[in-house]
Amino acid sequence: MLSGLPAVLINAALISALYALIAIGFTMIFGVGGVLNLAHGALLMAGAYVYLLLARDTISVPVFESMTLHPLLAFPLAVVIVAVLSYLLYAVIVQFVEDNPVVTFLATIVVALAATEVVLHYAGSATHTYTLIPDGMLPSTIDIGPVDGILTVDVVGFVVSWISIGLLWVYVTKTDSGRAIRATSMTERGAQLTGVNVHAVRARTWLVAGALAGIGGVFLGASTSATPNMWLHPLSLAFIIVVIGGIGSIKGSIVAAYLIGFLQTGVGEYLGQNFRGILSLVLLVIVLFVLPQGLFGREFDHE
Amino acid sequence: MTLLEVDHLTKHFGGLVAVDDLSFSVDEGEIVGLIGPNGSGKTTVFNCIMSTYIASEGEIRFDGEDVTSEKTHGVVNHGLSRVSQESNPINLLSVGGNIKLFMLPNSFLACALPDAVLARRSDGGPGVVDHAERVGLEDKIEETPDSLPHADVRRLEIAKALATDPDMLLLDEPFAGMNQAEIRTLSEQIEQFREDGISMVVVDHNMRGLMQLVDRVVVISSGQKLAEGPPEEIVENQDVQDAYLAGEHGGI
Amino acid sequence: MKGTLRSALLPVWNVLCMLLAPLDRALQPIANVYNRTLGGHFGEMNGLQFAVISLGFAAIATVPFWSPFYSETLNITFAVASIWAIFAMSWDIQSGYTGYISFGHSVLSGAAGYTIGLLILHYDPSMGPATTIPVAVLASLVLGLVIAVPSLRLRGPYFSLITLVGVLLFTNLIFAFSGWTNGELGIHQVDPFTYEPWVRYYYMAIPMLLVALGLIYISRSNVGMVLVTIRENERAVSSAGLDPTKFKISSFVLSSIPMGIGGALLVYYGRAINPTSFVEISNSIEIIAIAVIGGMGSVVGPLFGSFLFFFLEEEFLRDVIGDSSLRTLVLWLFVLSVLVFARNGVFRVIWHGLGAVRGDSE
Amino acid sequence: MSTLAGCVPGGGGGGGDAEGPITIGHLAPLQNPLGVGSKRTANMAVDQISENGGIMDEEVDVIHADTEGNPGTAESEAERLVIEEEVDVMVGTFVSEVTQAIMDFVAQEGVPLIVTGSAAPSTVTEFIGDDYDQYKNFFRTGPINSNFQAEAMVNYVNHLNELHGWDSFALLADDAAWCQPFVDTLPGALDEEGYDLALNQSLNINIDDFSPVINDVVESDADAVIRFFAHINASPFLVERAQRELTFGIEGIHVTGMHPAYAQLTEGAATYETTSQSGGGGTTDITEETLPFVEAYRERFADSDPPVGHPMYMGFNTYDAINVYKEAVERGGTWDYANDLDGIVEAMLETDHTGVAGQIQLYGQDAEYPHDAMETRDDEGTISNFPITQWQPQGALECVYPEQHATAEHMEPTW
Repeated sequence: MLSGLPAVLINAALISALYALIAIGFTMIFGVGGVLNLAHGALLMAGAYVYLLLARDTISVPVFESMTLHPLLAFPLAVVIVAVLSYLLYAVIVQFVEDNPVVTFLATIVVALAATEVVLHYAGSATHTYTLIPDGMLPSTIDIGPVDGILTVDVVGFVVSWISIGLLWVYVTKTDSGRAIRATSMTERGAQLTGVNVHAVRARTWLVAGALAGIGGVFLGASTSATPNMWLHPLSLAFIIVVIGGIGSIKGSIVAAYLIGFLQTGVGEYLGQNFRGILSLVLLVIVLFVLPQGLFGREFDHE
Repeated sequence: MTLLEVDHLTKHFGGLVAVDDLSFSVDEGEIVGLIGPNGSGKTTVFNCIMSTYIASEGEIRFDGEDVTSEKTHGVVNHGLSRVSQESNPINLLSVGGNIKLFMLPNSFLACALPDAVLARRSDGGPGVVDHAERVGLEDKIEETPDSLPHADVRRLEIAKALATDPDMLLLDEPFAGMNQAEIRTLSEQIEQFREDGISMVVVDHNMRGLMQLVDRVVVISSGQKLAEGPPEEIVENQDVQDAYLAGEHGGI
Repeated sequence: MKGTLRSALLPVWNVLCMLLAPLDRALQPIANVYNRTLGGHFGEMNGLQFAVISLGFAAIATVPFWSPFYSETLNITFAVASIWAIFAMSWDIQSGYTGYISFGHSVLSGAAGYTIGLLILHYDPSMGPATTIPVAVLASLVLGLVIAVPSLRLRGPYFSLITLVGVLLFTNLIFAFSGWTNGELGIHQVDPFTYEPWVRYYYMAIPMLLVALGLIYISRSNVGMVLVTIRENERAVSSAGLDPTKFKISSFVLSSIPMGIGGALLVYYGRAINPTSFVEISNSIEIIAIAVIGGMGSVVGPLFGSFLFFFLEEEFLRDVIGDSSLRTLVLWLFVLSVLVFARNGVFRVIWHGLGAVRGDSE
Repeated sequence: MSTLAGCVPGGGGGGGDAEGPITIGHLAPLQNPLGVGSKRTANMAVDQISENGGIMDEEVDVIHADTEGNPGTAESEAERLVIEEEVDVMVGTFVSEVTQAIMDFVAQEGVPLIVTGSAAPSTVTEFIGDDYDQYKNFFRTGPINSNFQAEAMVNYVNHLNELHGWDSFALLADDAAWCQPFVDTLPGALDEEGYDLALNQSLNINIDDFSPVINDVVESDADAVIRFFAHINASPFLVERAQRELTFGIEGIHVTGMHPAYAQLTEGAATYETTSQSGGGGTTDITEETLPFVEAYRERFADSDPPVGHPMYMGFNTYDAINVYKEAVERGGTWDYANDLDGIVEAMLETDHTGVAGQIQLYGQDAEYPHDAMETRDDEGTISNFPITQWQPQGALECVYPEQHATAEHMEPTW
């Protein structure tokens, strides 16, 4: 009953692209500010629910009655809104506590728990799904080589994932503000000494990471539907990917996302779907002991 | 009998060789000066001895035992203690607390015992106050290090090193930032430590301060041993003068 | 933002000092009696502090007598609060003191709970608490060693990740072996001590007070000093001849003993043993939140923090807000505000306030 | 210890108050539309009873407690209801682990507990089945337990075979304890009936990618999937199936799919999906009471938030349970469980109530499932109080099985 290898490979690639989108924002914030942003899952959820608010009229929020915008309009708007939310999360809460890692851990996970209650209160606990690709524009499935029935939304997700990675790479390597982010992630003190306004850089990093979380959230919602508790699983996934890839290394997160994507799909296919979650946890434990700084990370050292 | 033996010690960070095949030894009751211009690897030698860094090659033996790959706390428990260049006081604890921490045995259960029981078990050895008195801090025991002047913080570092009841003490630039009077009192205290049976290695970049203090001097420059011998000889040694002139004028 | 807050409260503070200072002076002699006798082991206090803390413990010891005046279920809420106080204190002596934050403490209590469940379900249903509880605590101790020994060599964030993975793995295993553990349906075959609310309260509160006594003693001993120094300045601990890794592992193993006791008490309190109430990550987060709002690194803080947290969650907020998702939201916003404004914890702020009434800040 | 009990305030359990209003404690996940529906029907039942003179002319009121689907929360809520609110009966609980978690406490207090949501057979066999006297306060008026549902599912499969000629099926289930009855009995039963079990997989409840699973189903070319998802939310499975316009049927149980507006929420992807649910989703007159009840519900809650179309399956059972309790109290002449629990038990066992979810009778003391809801069988012996509904095009919800209640014929997926 094993479906053909090409189908498995394509499935693995598509889910890995989504995993990469989920993980990059998480690793950027840790790389720059040394902050493990446990509210990253909540930002992903925000992406899904903000899109729902803009594109479908199934939820009502007091101040803002939902409308049905065209996906091409709703998607970028949702990404921007989530980026602003992420910036506010930094400006209102995190910047006052980020000097103490413990308090930051807790503040961000508490924000995620509070977000769950807000969603529960306004959107209820029912599941909402939405199709990103309106019927007219593209056929709902595509055939690639011998494999047919690939969902267009997943393929679009794959393309958008690589576009965002490309844009991020250009931003971080070519533009000044982007280079400042990278510099700060290398050595914070070094950046301060060279006149980089670390505070502004961190705020910008949260903005960029928020945008990535928005994109990831919209596609996550499209492929796994939106529920109030949708944030915990992708958060633990982002954790696993970021550690295996090396904390703070964008390249590492992308490579690790594909490693985990292929591993999970392979395990699910050949060992059975009930083992799907366990193997990646075991892999993480091995990596943590054998290679604590991960594939591409630098030794995590604050001194 | 030799207490500390450094044998072909080498330490490199990637391409940079900080210590290059250095060997020297220190006998019991001796005070050895380890001098060299800034950046000659003196502190790196101490870091290798104390296993803050792992030596790239070579061996370090203390009291006959190989401590090269021993962890820092293991080296200290062998009887070797260090006063580092930058003070590292524990600002959370009082002066007395800092000293007491360095007197504790390396066992969780023992530390859980009340102080009275602990004191009785170490059969009346020097207490916190005695260690403070040794360096003249007896009336500042309740204060916290961040409220002390620089010289007192340096004295606290020495008191803490002594609190581990060492056989040998490594002093990294003990006189840095001190005025003449303070240097004189510290030198007297060092002499007193020698009477108490503690051998020492003192690092400093200026020779004058060490002259009367040390029995023997080892001079290193860019990680290599340049010369070794009694202070009078070393002052005359041409290579040493060149190294110092190249490094820093008027060092001698 | 915090500066303006402090200056705004200054006039209020001065008035308070004026009122409380004479009281503090009056109580000082009694406090001195305590300081001379037990002060060395349990920490020195001034008059007001001694009064407040003895009042606090007296209140806890007599909950069933005065709780009906507030509500019938208050002694039930405080019975559960006692168990979670044990969890929060155990977490605090390890994570709060050494700064190595563990997300996996619910695995330790879960191990104890499931040991009892499996013993009764598969080994001998008539086994009484006298035998199952020691075995459960042993299981939690062993699991503490298994987690601590390999993971405490790692630096801060990696240690926290290992404990998080521990929770996810343990939950997955419970589902994978549902033949033994009955999966999410859980094990209910364990008869609790008693259903009589006030007797049950003492079955929970007395062990909690004993654990508190033990942990406060250890935290005020040299062990506490070493652990705190590991958090502040780990290098200094090494140069003092103390092996930081050994102390970190010992503190984790030490904390797994009361965690085991708490897990066993939760079973004999009457909670059915299932992944949601014993193991899932939300339990660990609740333990940490309780310790933080109480006051990390003090053992006494988390104790009172637990009573405050449960009083808010089960009693006060329940009367004020009907809708449960709104109520939980308000609770989490309260925890968040403590984190941002009084990160040392509510009770530490009170404690230092009392200490500073007569100027000699403790 | 007992000598002390006398002088200690707050001593003594609830014990209920023999006089004064009869209070009903309702336990449900109130943040879930299922719980909201159940809360509304509980209120409707109590209002109706109060309008016709209450129970034994005592006033009746209901107190709602939110279990949040979490066993720990449910236990403290149960304690609050019994000790603080001093309820005389408890109705509800949807999740099996919640029911089993509060069972011991409620049994010890002796408060009658009428379960209206969870169907796990172990909730009966491991409790009242093991120790009748301790747990005799337990009853379940609906749904019928999972073993009967598994048997009914096989009859339903036969019906599909007659209708569409389907004979190969793929079995997918949560990797969780609640679907053990289905996973254990169905493969054997399908084999006996001569069908081919093309695929049999249990899925990790955190599964986040259904494509491989769908590929396996397509690969096995099963005519239909029989899936049992309570923890898994299979909306993505349906979305992918709709977008790929696959034509295998989707049968079995899908709790998320019971939401009355599910087809609209999934933009029509749920079309052709079926799930079994008590009360048939308010689409058919299972008894003459069903449709008037659903009309009354729609009228009263037309413009409030979901569920609006019908109160979902737990709502039907909760409404029936309260009425069953009313009749039992009047029949037995008592609600004072502290002193006369046996009287209440006896009266409850004589129940033969025409409810909105079906004809309700309870098994006796020495049956295999004591105090459990009896399955009703039609003349050929197939279980009939196990209605199955299907989402049909344009978001219409139709009852497709059993035939005597069906409002439309089961449709084979065509896109």
